[in-house]
Amino acid sequence: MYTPHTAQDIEAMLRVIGVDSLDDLVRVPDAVALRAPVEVTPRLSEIEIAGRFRQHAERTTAGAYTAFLGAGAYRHYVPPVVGAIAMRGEFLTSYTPYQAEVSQGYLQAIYEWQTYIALLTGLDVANASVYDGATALAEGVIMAVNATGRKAVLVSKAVHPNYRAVLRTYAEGLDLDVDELPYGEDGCTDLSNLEAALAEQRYAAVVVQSPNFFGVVDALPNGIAQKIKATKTVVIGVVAEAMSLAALAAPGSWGAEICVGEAQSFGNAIAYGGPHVGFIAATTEHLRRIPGRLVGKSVDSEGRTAYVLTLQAREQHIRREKATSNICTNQAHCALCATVYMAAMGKTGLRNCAALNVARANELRAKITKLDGFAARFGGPTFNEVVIRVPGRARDVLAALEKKQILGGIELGRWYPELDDCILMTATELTTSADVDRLATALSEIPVRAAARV
Amino acid sequence: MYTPHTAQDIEAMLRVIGVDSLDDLVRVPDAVALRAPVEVTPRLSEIEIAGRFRQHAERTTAGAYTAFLGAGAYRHYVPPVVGAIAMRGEFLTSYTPYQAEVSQGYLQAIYEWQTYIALLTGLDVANASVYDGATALAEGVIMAVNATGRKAVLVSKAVHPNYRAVLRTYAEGLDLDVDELPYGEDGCTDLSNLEAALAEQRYAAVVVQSPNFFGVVDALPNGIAQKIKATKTVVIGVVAEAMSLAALAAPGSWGAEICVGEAQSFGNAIAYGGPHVGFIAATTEHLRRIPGRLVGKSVDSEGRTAYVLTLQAREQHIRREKATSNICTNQAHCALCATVYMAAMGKTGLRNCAALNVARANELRAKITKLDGFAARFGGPTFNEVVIRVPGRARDVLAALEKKQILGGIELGRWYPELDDCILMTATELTTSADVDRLATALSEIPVRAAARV
Amino acid sequence: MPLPAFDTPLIFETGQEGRANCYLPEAPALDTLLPKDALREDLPLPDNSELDVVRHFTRLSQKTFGIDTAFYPLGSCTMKYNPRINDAMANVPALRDLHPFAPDHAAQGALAVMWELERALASLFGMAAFSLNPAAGAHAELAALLIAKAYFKKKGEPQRNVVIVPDTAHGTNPASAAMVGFKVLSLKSDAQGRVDPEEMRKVVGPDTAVCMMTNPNTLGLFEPRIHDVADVVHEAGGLMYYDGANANALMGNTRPGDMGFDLMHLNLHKTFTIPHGGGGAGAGPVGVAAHLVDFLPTPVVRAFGADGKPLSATGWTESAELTFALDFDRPDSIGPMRSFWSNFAHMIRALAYCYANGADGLTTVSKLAVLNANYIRASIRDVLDIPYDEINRHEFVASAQSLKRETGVRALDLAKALLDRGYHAPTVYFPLIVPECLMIEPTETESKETLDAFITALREIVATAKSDPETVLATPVNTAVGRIDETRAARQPDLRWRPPQ
Amino acid sequence: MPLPAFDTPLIFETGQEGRANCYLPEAPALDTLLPKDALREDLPLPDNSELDVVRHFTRLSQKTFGIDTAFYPLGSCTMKYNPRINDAMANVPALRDLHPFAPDHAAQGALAVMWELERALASLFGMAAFSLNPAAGAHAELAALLIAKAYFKKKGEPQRNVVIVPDTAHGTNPASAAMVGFKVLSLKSDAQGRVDPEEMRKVVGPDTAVCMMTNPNTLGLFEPRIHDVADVVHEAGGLMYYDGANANALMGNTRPGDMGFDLMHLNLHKTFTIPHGGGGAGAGPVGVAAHLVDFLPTPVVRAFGADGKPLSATGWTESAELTFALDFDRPDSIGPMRSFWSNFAHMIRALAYCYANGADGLTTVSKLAVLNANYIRASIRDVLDIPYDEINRHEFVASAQSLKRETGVRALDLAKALLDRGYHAPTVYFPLIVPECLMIEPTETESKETLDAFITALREIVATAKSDPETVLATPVNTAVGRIDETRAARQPDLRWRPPQ
Ligand SMILES: Cc1ncc(COP(=O)(O)O)c(C=O)c1O
Ligand SMILES: Cc1ncc(COP(=O)(O)O)c(C=O)c1O
Repeated sequence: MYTPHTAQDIEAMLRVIGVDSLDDLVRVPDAVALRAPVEVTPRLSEIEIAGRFRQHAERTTAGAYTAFLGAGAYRHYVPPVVGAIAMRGEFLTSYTPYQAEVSQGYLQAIYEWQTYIALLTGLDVANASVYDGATALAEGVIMAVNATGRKAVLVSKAVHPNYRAVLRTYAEGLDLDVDELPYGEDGCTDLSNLEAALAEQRYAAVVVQSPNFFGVVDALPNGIAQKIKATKTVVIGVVAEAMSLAALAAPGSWGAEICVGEAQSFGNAIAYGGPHVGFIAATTEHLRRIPGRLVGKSVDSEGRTAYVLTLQAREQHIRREKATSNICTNQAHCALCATVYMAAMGKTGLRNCAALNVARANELRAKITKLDGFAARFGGPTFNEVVIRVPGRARDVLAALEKKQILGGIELGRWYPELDDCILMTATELTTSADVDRLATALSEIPVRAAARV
Repeated sequence: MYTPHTAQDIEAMLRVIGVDSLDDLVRVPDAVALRAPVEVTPRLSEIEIAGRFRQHAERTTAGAYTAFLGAGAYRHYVPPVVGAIAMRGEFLTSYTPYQAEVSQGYLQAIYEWQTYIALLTGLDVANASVYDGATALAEGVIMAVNATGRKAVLVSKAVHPNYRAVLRTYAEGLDLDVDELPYGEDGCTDLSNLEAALAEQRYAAVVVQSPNFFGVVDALPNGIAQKIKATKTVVIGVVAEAMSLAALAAPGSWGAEICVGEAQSFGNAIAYGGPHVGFIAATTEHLRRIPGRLVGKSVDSEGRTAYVLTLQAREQHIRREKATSNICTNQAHCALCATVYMAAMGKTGLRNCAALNVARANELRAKITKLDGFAARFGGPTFNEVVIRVPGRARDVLAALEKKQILGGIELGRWYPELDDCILMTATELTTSADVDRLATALSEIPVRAAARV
Repeated sequence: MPLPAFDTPLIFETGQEGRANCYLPEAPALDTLLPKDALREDLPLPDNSELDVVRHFTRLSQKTFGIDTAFYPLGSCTMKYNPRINDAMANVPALRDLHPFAPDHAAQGALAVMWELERALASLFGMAAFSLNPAAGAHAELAALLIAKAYFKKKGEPQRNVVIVPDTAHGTNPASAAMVGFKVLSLKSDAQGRVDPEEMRKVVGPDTAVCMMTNPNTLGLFEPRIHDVADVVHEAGGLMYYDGANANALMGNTRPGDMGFDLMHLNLHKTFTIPHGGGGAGAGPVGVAAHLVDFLPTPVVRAFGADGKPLSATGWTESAELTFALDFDRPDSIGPMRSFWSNFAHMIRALAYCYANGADGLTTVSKLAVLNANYIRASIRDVLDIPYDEINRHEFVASAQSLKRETGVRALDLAKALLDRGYHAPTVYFPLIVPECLMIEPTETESKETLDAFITALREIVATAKSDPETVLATPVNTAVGRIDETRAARQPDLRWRPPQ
Repeated sequence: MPLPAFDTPLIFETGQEGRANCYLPEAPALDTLLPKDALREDLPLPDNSELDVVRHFTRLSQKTFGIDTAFYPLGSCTMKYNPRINDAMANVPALRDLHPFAPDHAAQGALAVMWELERALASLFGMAAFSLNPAAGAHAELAALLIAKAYFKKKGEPQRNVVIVPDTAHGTNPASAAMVGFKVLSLKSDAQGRVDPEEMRKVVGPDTAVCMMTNPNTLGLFEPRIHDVADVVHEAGGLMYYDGANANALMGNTRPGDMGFDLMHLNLHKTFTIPHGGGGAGAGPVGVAAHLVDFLPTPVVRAFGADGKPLSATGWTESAELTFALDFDRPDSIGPMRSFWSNFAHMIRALAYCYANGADGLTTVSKLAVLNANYIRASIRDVLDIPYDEINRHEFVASAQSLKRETGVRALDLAKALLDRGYHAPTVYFPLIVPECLMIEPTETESKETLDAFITALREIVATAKSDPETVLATPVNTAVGRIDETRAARQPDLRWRPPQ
């Protein structure tokens, strides 16, 4: 319990209020009185709480495995400086900086986050964050819908399946059609039928992801974006692995007008999936359709530089049902962690880290595809993930690896039945050569070849 | 490396200085040039540093044992709030608050520490800390020597052997004689020959510890302190387990004029022995003989409350060879941790914690002495440690326990040959009943009885 | 006033190219690894030493007001103490570093955390089940309305497309309704600031989908006829939605489920001590009554007994003997609301908070939250308007309307004057129905001494407003900056730094 | 100026009895556990909620200036950046929670840390061995002088009881000498601020025990004839002691061992990036040449090869293949200096720093520390006196003597004016031989931009001192409090709070 009241305090306060007892103060009509006693956990002291979570941690054994998991949640090195700064109480326990005069620090940090995202994506503006990559996509699509008045969207099948699923959840509410573009043999989005699809001008947006869910660089080739825009369709770029932005061509540079994505990779823990941090960047043209908070730079009464929440006429607390989104609480603290991380890594550090990711994934691909029966499923260049076709069912191979304390990657058949012999494997700067060798050895030893399909 | 200089920076700076190269800047005469190349560790990136310490941690297996170790370093629960506060950069990276105007926060915290120690020990004043319990004793003895002009000291054998050893190290420098008082069957200091020993008035101080090294409450009985003082000898009380101060009679109340001790138990990690934090408290009479820093309360130019280092005329940077001590750097940050800990625990929490320690040690004593052949060696009431006589050599019993992943305690024969069948066992609030049961079961199973002396 | 050396230029305006910190070993050059046309040419980000980064953000933090700084009576936001044990538990490596695609058998402890928390919430609020999926309160509102939509569709009543919200409702309520294509009908509160069941009866009908309410409402007042309101809505075939932002008022005392609500959300970051972190991340579990369980977002955590059979326990059960699995295969589900399963680190925090309190403790929490709010109201009612001057719950609304009339000093000015005194301001100008309002929510973690000091400060400010209004109008002067030109910010949006050409 | 709400009453003046935080389960009452006469009657300590504790210390921290706040050019203290990785490593549970009486076999990793660090230091400073035992620089001085005393005793020269220290020496040097009963002989520096070997020759003799010096000396000047000085002392039968407070100037460039020193200490908290923590804890390894190794404090860490034989390696060796033991059995040792083996958490930090740099990195560290100090000197020499205006090392001494004569503004006033500008002040009035001195040590972790800003500030202050000295004399005004009445503090010592009667 975290209540400071002594019995005397309570008594004195009740007297001021003019009520006899706490129970009188909180009494409710019989009609709504508690029907059943509340059952929660037994009350514990701190030392016992710590003991209980020790038990939960002991039952969470994944850390004992060598893991090659990614697919939208990435294991990256987080320098201790990030936590040392971001966990400072002033940052941690502040709320949305509505009172700007006493929130200049956080406001500036968010302004810096907006700048980082704008620079990384190659776009004009970015918001103060949304929940995560998937909801960023949904919100980005809503922007396009609002911009075009069209109620359909065309999404590459190589966009993260979870992002697409969330988009479908949101689409149900908004009565949007979600159509899909197939992927090709190189693992990139197959654009061959794009022009035909766009001809009707029924799509609010075309959505592609790069690196895409298969790890493949899937930026729109030269000229495509122009063709899409010519049909007054918005180009939305998705980035599920923000680290790639330090190396790959910026989405803005290949035509994305809205770029949505996930920045967990920047200094945020994986934490079984959250909190992570979604971002939305866009060209100035889309500025007033951006959901959520925006920090702007202004001056105070004395002419000093000052930061403040701005363009609030887009937001729910002002515009209610006419707002661009219902978002209120966002992921500010995750964005702060990302900002501290990017500041500490710097341009040099981020580029180096990105290069390490590519190098380690290349090493993984090289070593695994050397094994009999294992091959890269797709041809295109990749960032830190690669799809490996295995001899037999991916599920069986992964199960055999688990017996050897390896989490070998993600079974693509989960979302792509046609890829049920494929595993998405991820390597980052935290993956060592020894890890890859362990994986290669384990793969060479497991008896799954027997189960291989003919 | 943590140097921010770019090549251009260096060049520009050299130009201002008027020197051609860095090497010119640091050149030394040939006579003192490096004779051998320096060999240090290879240079590592942060991620590799973390990896290296992971290896060191893996080779440090003590954490996997159930442990009953104490003897001057105690495992207590440290609420996370202590680290969250004490690791704030302003506290962590400040130096001695010589510039009081920008150090009011730390100065106040140390003033609070001084107050906590004074209240806990029941004495008038306390200093801003010394290195640890052992050096606190040495410094306390020096105070008594300076007060009395006498060059000998009478120390109970039940004072922590390490503290006595350090006192002897210091005594060598000061040409002090260190004589000892024996302990009795109840584990308390045997005071029967005290009067005779004091008759000559050659001792600067009589030193007793409570709870003493055997865990036994060893406060001077009523009237003894007066007798000692009557011979103009200073009574020094030692407290190696500060947690006991929350429960036991304050040293000031049983006659200590100087109380020295160790406050690691208050919110500081054990950390293989340091940094811990020594304290010295004393009656006002001894104020100007106290070593090290003291924070005082004063006012600023506007009459506002302000804290400042004071009575610096005692200190080395002012008085040089005439200072009360050579101490400069002390253990301020450990004292801060202790202050935050005490503030968070509060009177209620500290008393409860102390009671838990007594209860757990009583439980341990009860369960172990129920075993055949095991007995409490001493009769007196104890705080959180108890000396257990085992059947056979303590060393063998402990070795057998280690095989069962138990660190059963400390072999007293290390310092007391006559107690080589005795183990000092410690239980704190972190010791569970299950731990004690494990110990009891293990003791009942080990085949040391065979080796028992007849 | 900030000192020159404490000015904080943007991180982009400091540093030097190549001033790199050595976190990682050196990688091969990018252009040896990837085709040139895949690569970006330039990355105009700054390189700063770790020292300069630390100083930069340390200074920014010192210009930021948090609960750790001082009293933060921001109404509707429940700015209670965030216990440090919660953060420590969220930082336990096995949990912190767990990958969402780790197989269930390697994630049992994490699933146990989610399951225990879900069970505790269900019992506390009288719901059949919760989904921990949504990332915040508004996100949960959206999920709940999608559930309602799916429910009516399945029931063959797709025409139900009206959401009724009282005029005191939070902006997210209507905004969420709009996101599922529902029309919003705003219902006027009665003279007592309550929803009148008879008024409700006038507006419900065959198009009624959902009525969104909170109780206590955003005025901090308990809706004594909530049960009648629910009956009216239910009779009309609609669903009742409970906005849990005010859940801190009623734990262990009454439950949305018992009041007749079918759906609800919780803002875990309010009631369950998750640090607000500058406005997020939060967490917004969505709860439903039995008839809506099938529609919850995916995945849900399922528990199995020692016998391997699915558990159907309702109350609190010790998790150590159970096993758990994530269930994605739920045909009626609205689908996932976000990339992964939950804001899991916050589930840890919320569960730690449950552990620290137990049922009795949470009951006390709510009682004392109500006590604190009433204490402030009773202590300032002679100097500010209290439009609904009766026993309130965990928060209440005061108004500066009379003061403004007398002196020209508005609620906003009182807010700024409080900043100058070292307090955070209450929420101002919400709810919309009370002019010049200040919504004050002290929370139960504040001591009487803190409340007394705040009361004194507020009374002194009001006194100054009467004697010398200019002084109050000129506040704040003790803060890092003075009042900010918001018009300029909106008219000439400067939302990012740009590299010099 | 602090705001009313930011005033920080003493923790003893807040709280209420029984306002307890629930860290531990409830224990039986003390008087059921122990005899009444063993117990204390009263414990007059405050009970505060965790929230109030957090606020209290958060506010105190915000009124505290650290390296993390801004530039901290405190001469002789080497206030360099404290990398956060060091703290993270010191917090690794297996190391942090290790008990000093854990058996060696269960502490191999910790022993490896100590051994690796000890080897690195020995190589870096040209000593045969170090003991990591002493807790700080002064403590190591004491250890070294005890070693000297033991050495001379064993050699049959117990009459050697004079310690020679230059007049520039730090106060701990003579104070340490006094603690081993040595007499102190202060040696005047020559006109160049150096120790003249010829002067030394005049004072050494059969009573010479130890000459304590530092190089660069406390003026920041290299002693070019150190070798001759050492010869003189050695010829007289004395030992040379190196005060390592200035070791940041010379790593990888020259070594005390090569200069002729027999004994030395290091302030790990200076050169090796251990946070000063408000003035401690630090760490003061004591190093010795071969003839003094046997006298080192106990215990020492011994290494054994894969063959189980003691290792006699000198340089850096990979520790993974070795095993280690604590050796207490050293008959000639002066004995232990403290309760346990070392300030081990700081050994972790220092070793992490060695890892982060390697030999080349440490060499660069020293070079850039010297560069930064010279850069400031060269940039302010036209506005302040530089008594020894030549190439200095990692620090230098300026003087306000002329300024004072001209304007009345003293070194102290410049210090306070710098505080007002958001900088920490340099060390003032040390070393004692330079009147009105400011000892400026920027360290290598500061960027040119930071130095430039500091230089500008200092030049502006001097300019103001000339144009408007009163302004400078009135500083600081931007700090939490103004200048403090130190006389009152010393005359009416108030060193603690007392409970009201
Ligand atoms: C009454 C009410 N409802 C809903 C919300 C939205 O919750 P969230 O910010 O978690 O999205 C809030 C948040 O401030 C609120 O106060
Ligand atoms: C030159 C010099 N010698 C010795 C010392 C004493 O070192 P410590 O403070 O670590 O005891 C200092 C510390 O300031 C110093 O500057």
